[in-house]
Amino acid sequence: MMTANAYELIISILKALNIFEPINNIFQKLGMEYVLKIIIVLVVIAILLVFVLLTVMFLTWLERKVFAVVQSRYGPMVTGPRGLLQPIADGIKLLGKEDIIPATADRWIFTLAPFIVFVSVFLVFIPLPFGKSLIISDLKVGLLYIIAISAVAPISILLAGWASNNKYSLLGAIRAVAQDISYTIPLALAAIAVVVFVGSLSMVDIVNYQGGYWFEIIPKWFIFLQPLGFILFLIAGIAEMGRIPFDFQESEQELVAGFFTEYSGMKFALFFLAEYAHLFAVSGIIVTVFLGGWNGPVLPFLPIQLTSLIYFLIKTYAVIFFTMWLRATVPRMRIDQLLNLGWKIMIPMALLNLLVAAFVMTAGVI
Amino acid sequence: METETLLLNMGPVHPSTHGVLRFKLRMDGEIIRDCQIVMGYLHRGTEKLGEMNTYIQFIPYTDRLDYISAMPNNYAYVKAVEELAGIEVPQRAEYIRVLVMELNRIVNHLVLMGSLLLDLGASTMIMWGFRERETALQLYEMLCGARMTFNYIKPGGVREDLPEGFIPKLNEFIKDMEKRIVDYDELVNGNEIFLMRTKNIGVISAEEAINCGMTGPSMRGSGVDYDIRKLEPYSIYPDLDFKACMRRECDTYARYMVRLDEIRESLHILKQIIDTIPAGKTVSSQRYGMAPNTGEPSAVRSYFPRIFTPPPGEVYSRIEAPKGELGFYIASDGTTKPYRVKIRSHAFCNLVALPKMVVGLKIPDLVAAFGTFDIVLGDLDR
Amino acid sequence: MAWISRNWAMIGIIKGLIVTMKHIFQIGNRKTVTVQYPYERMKMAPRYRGRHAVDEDACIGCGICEVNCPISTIQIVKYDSRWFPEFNLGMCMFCGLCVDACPMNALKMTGDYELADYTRESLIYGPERILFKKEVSK
Amino acid sequence: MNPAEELKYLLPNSVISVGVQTNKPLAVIKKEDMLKVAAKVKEMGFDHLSVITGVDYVDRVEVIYNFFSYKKKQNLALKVVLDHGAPAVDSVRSIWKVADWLERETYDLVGIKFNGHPDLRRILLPEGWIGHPLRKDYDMSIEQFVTIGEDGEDIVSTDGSNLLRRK
Repeated sequence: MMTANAYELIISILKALNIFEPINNIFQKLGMEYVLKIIIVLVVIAILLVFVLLTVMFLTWLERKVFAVVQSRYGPMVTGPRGLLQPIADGIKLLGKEDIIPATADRWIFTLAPFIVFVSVFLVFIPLPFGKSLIISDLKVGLLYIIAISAVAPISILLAGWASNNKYSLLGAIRAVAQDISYTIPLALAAIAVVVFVGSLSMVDIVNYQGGYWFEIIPKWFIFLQPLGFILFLIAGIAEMGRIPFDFQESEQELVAGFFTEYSGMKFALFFLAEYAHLFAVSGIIVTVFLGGWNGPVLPFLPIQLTSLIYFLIKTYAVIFFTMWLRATVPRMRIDQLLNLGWKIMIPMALLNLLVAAFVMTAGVI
Repeated sequence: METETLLLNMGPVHPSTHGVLRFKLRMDGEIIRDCQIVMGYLHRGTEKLGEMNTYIQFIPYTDRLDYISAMPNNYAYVKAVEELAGIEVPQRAEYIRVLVMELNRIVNHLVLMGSLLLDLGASTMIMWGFRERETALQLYEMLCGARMTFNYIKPGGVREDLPEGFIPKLNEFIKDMEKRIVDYDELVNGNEIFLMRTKNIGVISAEEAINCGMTGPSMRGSGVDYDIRKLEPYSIYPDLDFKACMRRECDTYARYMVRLDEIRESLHILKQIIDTIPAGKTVSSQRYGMAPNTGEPSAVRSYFPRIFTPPPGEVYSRIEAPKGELGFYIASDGTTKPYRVKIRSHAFCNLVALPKMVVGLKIPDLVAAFGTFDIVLGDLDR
Repeated sequence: MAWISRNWAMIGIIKGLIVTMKHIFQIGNRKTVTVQYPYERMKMAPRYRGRHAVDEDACIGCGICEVNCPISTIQIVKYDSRWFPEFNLGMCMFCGLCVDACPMNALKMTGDYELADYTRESLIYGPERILFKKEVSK
Repeated sequence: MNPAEELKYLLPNSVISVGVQTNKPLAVIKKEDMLKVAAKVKEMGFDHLSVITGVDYVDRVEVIYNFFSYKKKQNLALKVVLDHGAPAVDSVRSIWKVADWLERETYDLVGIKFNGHPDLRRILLPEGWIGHPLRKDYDMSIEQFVTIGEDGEDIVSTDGSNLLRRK
């Protein structure tokens, strides 16, 4: 039984449980089949939303724990077992905070910006394959879509920074935009080198391409085929997440909190949520494009959807752990140094990588 | 392209001004065109308090100047009073004083390294620095009962002798520290991003540094090996083997590395002191002592004069504190209270060099350059 | 940029990553050092300068501590027909000058450091809270 | 010959007397010749100006400069005696940059004017503070309240009327 995406997967599960037909009949009699479709889509989105929220909660806890253990501390310990419920406590605290809108701020844009950030990050999850057939929609232009949607977040950061009417926010917003331009290009170029091999922009196709093995042992992941591309994509990805060493938009020691200096309460929580959701999304993309996605040795007795999800999560958390580990180690770069790095090193390298990939592809070496 | 300059108020409440200091920056985008420093938000009138309290009562106030390294503050003031009154100090007391001051130098530099790295965005170093600092603070707690504001050094000696188990714990700390420095080396010193952020940032030449009154490690990062411990030896420093650490790069990185080298030197000094510390009294009973020795350990305390009247006169005495030259000018009129106390604060004079240094740099560079100046606001504003 | 091309291998960062990894797996003497404060407490050193305590039998109420205090924290008050010092710990900076000055060695400082309270008045520690008898303390 | 005597030998008309500041040579100089003496002191190798102290002795005001020579490892202290009414002396800002802030601080706390200082403002206390705290006649009974205004400037008042929470 093969299904293309999560929507079909739910229908097939309902069919297997023999409850799809009666429900469908009811809606058919009312002549409202589309309502059922909408309900199922909403269920899929709700599942994704809950998954993202839980992931974000876990990630905040994980980050604090990783930091704590690097720094010879315990980290959160009191709320729940080993402090696992700490994010919930934080969330409740943030919900209870007063929502302050500065008197000189542009009220509407100020209110709108955090939602745009969150929505833009959430949309990135749509073509992201969590596992076999665990995908909201297998867009034919999946990778392009992700790069395009990722460019929306800096716009909303610019909106937030501008609307706050605060000099630090504005500087943070300007930095975010300048940074976005200089790393999106190498990100896209490194991704194109992969697309050259796959011949498709669809994320599922990219994952399927990496399914096999060379010499029966080395998995056919793009990290082995294009190590340079992987490094460029990783650096650009970390820059896209806006994390140390590239967290210029909010660099605490220079710009207080950058674009969300003036935000408080729930709006701040939305930015926070978006940041960690973005971390997960970008790590997922890195895994999908370069680390073989949900591919892995087949486990017996488990449905392929579940094993693939497990492999995907293991790999994604490995990438996330790496970013946290890196964050605990290195200082922040300077914005002009990143721009130099982006324009003078990463773009030529990405072009070189693309050239080599195209040459290898046409020569038919692999 | 013509652009409008932006007035940016950095501080008084800002994460990287280390307290309530304010920079008035005139910015062209990210580039600093003009920098003015506004201070005094933590001005507590310590010099006035010095005139209102007796010589002994003022010692706790000196703890609150540079609260990261309070022991040298104690000593600088007490040294001035002792010079004024001509008090001889027992040898053991001098050894203990130098021991606690060098330990405090390590503590101070650990905090500086941590906070500089935190200013640059790396949060691990400060926790590691505080981890080692904690051991040192526990040593201080054993010694004088306080962790940061010691009130330990008194005219004529020190407050209490070394407690039981102090030297073994100190040995352990030194051994531990030597291992940790390797960790710091690996975490920070080779880190390419750290080097990018600190090399050739905040450059100041040797002549300029001297003319601007810079002292201490900040100046020694500019290729000047002037150290008051060497130039104008006081206490037992002439008997000790150490060198004034110096770097020639003149930039933020050099000023950071001088601190790291000084930690090593201080550890070396501590080891020498542990080997050679003599037995004997820790308090002078020479001229201003009051009670005779009853042989009881608790009676040692009553040795300290409660009222203390040095002869009229004036004195300026200075020491090499971890952050630079710390001097006390005291004018006495022969009463129990000083007529005038003037504190020559290292932070205050070092910071004169900053505004010129950062013009043309960016905000992150200002943060980095300022971080190596090692400012404590209690000391800057007094 | 020439600088980056010389250091492209980023050996320094890799070294740093190894050191932090050693901490993650707590290799060598790199263990957690903090304590869970309300549940675990560090032992204070015997010389710790915390809340004051006055030996009921030794104190003669002479007021030398009052004179020696740099910030007038201490006041001598009448209690049980005798005179004892009263400490305003909201002002006290725990310098220990009063202890140094006490001619009878009646005054000492305990390791009691959790002195936070809700009102300023409750920070004034009168004789009823600071007196102790030497026999009882042994 | 210690540096103070050397200075007396070089500038006999400017140096009033030579003494000691406990363990450092001290020269008392005429206030009119401050700049001349300062230039000579710099020439003698005293490249480090440690501190400038103003002391108010009710009938007069003294300014004490402490110098150190890194090359010769020598100390020198200069003292200028000023009138109590309107104490003023020439600024040495042009010779030692550190004097910039040290003089501002002395002006702020003791109230000594430094002629020729390019930017003689208060440094530790806010602009508009009444009196100079380290003067012996400073009235400590006046309560002064400081708030920060719209543009970051300090506003001082004596009745607390500028505080948000009225006193």
